[in-house]
Amino acid sequence: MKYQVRVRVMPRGGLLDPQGQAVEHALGALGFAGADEVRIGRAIELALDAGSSDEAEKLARAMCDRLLANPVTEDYELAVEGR
Amino acid sequence: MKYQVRVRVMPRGGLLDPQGQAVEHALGALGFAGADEVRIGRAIELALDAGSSDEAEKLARAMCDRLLANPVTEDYELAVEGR
Amino acid sequence: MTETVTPVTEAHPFEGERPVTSEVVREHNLNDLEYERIVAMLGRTPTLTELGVFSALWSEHCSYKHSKPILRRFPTTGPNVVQGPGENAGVLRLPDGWAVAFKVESHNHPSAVEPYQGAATGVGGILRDVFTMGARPVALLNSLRFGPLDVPRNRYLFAGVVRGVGDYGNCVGVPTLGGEVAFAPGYTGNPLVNAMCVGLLREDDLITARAEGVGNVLLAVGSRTGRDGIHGASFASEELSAESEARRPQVQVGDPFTGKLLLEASLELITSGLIVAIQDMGAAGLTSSSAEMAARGGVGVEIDTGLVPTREPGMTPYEILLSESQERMLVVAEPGQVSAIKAVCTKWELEAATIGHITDDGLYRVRHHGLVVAEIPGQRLLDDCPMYEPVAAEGSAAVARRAARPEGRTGPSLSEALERLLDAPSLASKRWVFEQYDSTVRANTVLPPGGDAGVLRVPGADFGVAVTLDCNARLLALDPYEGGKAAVAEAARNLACTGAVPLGVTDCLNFGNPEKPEVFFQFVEGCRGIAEACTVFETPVTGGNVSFYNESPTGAIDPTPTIGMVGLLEDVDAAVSSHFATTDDRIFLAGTTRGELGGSAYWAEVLDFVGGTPAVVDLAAERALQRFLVGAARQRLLRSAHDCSDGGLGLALAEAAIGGPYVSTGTGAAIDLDGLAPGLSPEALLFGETGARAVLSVAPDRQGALEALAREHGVPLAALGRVGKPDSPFILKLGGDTLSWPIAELRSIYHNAIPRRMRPAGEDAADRGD
Amino acid sequence: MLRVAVVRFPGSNCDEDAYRAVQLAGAEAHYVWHRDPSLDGADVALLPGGFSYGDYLRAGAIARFSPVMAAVQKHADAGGVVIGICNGFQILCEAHLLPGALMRNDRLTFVSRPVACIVEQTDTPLTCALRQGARVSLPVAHGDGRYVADPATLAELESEGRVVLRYAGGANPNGSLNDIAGISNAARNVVGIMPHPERAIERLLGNSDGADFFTSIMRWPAERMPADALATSDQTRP
Ligand SMILES: Nc1ncnc2c1ncn2[C@@H]1O[C@H](COP(=O)(O)OP(=O)(O)O)[C@@H](O)[C@H]1O
Ligand SMILES: [Mg+2]
Repeated sequence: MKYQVRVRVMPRGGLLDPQGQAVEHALGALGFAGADEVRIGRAIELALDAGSSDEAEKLARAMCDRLLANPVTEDYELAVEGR
Repeated sequence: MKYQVRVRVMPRGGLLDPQGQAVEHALGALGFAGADEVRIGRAIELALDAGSSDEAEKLARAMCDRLLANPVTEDYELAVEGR
Repeated sequence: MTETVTPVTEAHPFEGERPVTSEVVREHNLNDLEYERIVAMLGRTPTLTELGVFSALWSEHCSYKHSKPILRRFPTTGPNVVQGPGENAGVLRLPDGWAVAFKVESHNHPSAVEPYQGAATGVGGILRDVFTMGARPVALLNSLRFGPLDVPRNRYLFAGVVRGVGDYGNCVGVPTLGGEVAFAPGYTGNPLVNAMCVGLLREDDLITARAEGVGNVLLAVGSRTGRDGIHGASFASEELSAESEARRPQVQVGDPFTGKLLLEASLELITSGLIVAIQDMGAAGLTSSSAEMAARGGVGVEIDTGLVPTREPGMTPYEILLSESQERMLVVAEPGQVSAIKAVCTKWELEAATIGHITDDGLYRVRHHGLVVAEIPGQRLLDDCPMYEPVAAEGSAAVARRAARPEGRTGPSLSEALERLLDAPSLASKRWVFEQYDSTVRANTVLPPGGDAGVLRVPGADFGVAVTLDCNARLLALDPYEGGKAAVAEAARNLACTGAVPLGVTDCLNFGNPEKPEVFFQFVEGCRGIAEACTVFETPVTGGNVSFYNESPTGAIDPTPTIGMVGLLEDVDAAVSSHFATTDDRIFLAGTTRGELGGSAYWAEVLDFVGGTPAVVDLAAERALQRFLVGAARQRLLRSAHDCSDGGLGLALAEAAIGGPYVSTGTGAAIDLDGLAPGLSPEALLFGETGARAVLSVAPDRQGALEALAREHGVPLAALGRVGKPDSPFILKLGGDTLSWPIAELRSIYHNAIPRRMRPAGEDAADRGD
Repeated sequence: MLRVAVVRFPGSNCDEDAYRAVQLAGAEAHYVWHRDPSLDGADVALLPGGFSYGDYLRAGAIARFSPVMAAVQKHADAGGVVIGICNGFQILCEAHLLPGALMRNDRLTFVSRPVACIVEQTDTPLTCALRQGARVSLPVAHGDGRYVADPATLAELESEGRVVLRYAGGANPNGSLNDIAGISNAARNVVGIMPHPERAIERLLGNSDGADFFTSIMRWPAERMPADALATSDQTRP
């Protein structure tokens, strides 16, 4: 079966996120008051062949651990959906 | 009230996504068969002060339209949660 | 714990702080002798905050406790030295009121953990070291070492480091003009990332990092302080092991945009005369910058960590003092200037906060919202760290390696050997690397990367500056003394090939664990060689960096003291490039060929044999060659000059004929080596690594003048052949044979050697291997 | 004398190079800070290269909201000449003064090297001193230089002759569609290019192919060059 995997890879909490900081400033300058704690990471989408949703999730996790997220600097979350 | 906004900005379908392609190759090389249609975009998270969840969503949409996504090349999706 | 005597100073534990036990002391990498000194100095048990301060300042990285006595042997003075060692960067005098500031730093351990950020923050740090002197950074260089590229993790580190070096320098807008990359098994697990920066200033604008003036205030300028890199200095001062991995500091993330704003703001603060002193908060962050600035000025200092802007709430004084968050500067100023300083910072969108002041009691005092959490005699904090001179004894393995010969190994044909050398990643074109670095921004680049040295003009002046960064670690592994000499000689030769007079040196001494006798031997002998060569060349050492403990579970790295050198081209318009340019120009070899193959690239890369006795470096011959090259450039006798280093004459000739990285085709050449050095085997003739040699090309009508000049300098000159028409073959006659290649074929081998071993960008993360 | 405003954003780093190139071509140059409300009476607004706001989020995305951009927009609307080089081109696209976008290079790495380009149009203020079809070598130095636009926009650019500069066959360093290295708006007063002519104006630096791009600005007919609409004679710079 085909599954759709969506991964969100974010800079680990506590690490400096210069992009997030710059965007936070820019939002303020644009008059969007009240936006803060801006963090910027990567969104990854992919299609996956797997026997079950569990298997798809396990596979996706392995992909994140090995390639999609940098374990030294990033955390990830993922969601799997049948399609 | 404080809301947590999560935005996913993806390269528009049809545009070349060299990063997605590279990751797809790399997944193959690592032995993850069956992963395809890899696309890579940006994940943005921020905290927002707003009177209601609707207002928060409206604000977040405005931020995307003006700054967070490039209307020429990107599509976005967002989710708002109270916190 | 040691008995408490009469306290000399008073400090209070911060709330919730762990008591200082012997275990806590050990965790802080302080030995018994060191701890006893601390207790004696304070007359009491230190607080945890104080222990953290000592641990950072008495780390190898900050205290140079294993290297100081040896470093004193370097020549550091000379008529052109404006600022010698001890400041953030050395400064040398140039003509017309100009001066050049330059410095090299290692970022090896951070890059082993996170190659991209480790390398990027290394570049950020070295930029700050140079602009704190009041100099505008105008060139970057980098020296890199990795394990072989057939190991995936090495590819990952290489790709990440190059991207990190590039992204930071590119974003700040400082061109990268040179560097080197080499690959050898000893660097697997412990890559080397050395970054060098060169800046220009008006000598009048020089500013040093001496805190002066009791009552003057301290300001923290730039990024907020986070929990990044706490204990980075101690991390850099121990071997990489599974244990250190677990305790590794939180990764420091570079913010080149803020780095650029900080550069502009700092230069504006310095040239406007608003400040007294300024220093980067580098290794050991606020602690080392404040303690060092105060000690240089002979004053006391008081800081309130509660006033330091932080990125996260709830940071302790310990964390704030030891954080290595990037893009921060410490500024000393008169109280009346604070508002003007803040206005400059605001213009550059930077935060500035007053965090302390200078006192007359000579104490290093830290408060946190008023509570004194550390109070240490300031000068003794820096001076009383015990100095060590470990045992130095050459390892028997090195002796055996030097005595060994590749007996019984038969090499491939000469022509295959040359192709293999051109294809060896350590010798091949580094275009894959320097193409990722902006080398032309600021529009002053006269000679970009890809030749012997980078050359830039000084805007508005006739003169220019040449820069290079070199080391052949294989030679040092076999004979550290000769290898040390060779590294300096190669750097000077590279400069002289462009026509520049070598002026001075900055060095990055990368070695293993100095507590091992065989490593300390390498260090002492390597430094002896460097000192001797610098003395003969009259190129004082104006600064540098020592990086010890470059070891991984597989052992120590090869000793790798990289030599950064700057030179002066009086007439920058006369700069000489490395590549043949014009059909029918005459090709010469300057210098004597003796055919030494010990430690050569030919043995290592073609015969897979690392050993032998490296060539003895003839410093007088090197000096004569340098003078001859500079004179020839000045008289505009040369069309090209390329030094012979690893790979010997064969590689130098091929590189010159292959042409620059972006010409559409090389020139080719017809070369006859019979008669050059009768009696040598063809291998020794072609690939021997005698120093003090360079391959030159000359317009036919300048040949006579060149020969006369060579005689004047006592430099032997041998005619080897002629430059071909564009795209003509590369022909070598030697030992009765004629070898010939289409130049396009050699060009393709040379430029594709690295790309063909690497994955495309984006796929390289697949090699991370964890 | 022709007056050129070199607009500096936080993170601009080719500002001095552009300034010098303008002066060498014989025009007067002055800097305008990104917070300035006007171009200070300039005839030409030049947005130089660099990494405004670190190129964070997207190259040019944050800089386009700088206060000075309102003045640049007005100047362009009034027919005034606006030139963007590299990061300046990216900012002009983000600000929708030029169509399309500049995305991450297809090779996914920064690329710094000389590149052969063909001058496609000479009816622009940046190319009028060049010969149509001329082949020039110019340095590029960028990570986000892949020009993209939707098919309709591309077709329009091509049919209206608004592709000003193209990478020569086989030389495209970044995967730009149609090998596009530079474009203009429909009125031809706004031009953006990725390569850096300002780094190639002196023989000493090994290449002077870029000099004519700045000569072009000087030669652009005065009647096609209205001055900064916002500036008044009594306005002083903050
Ligand atoms: N890491 C690097 N960064 C920038 N330029 C480099 C780097 N490595 C090599 N180069 C360029 O390639 C040239 C040739 O490299 P290499 O053969 O190691 O030089 P050499 O032996 O003359 O010191 C260098 O002088 C430099 O211009
Ligand atoms: Mg060389």
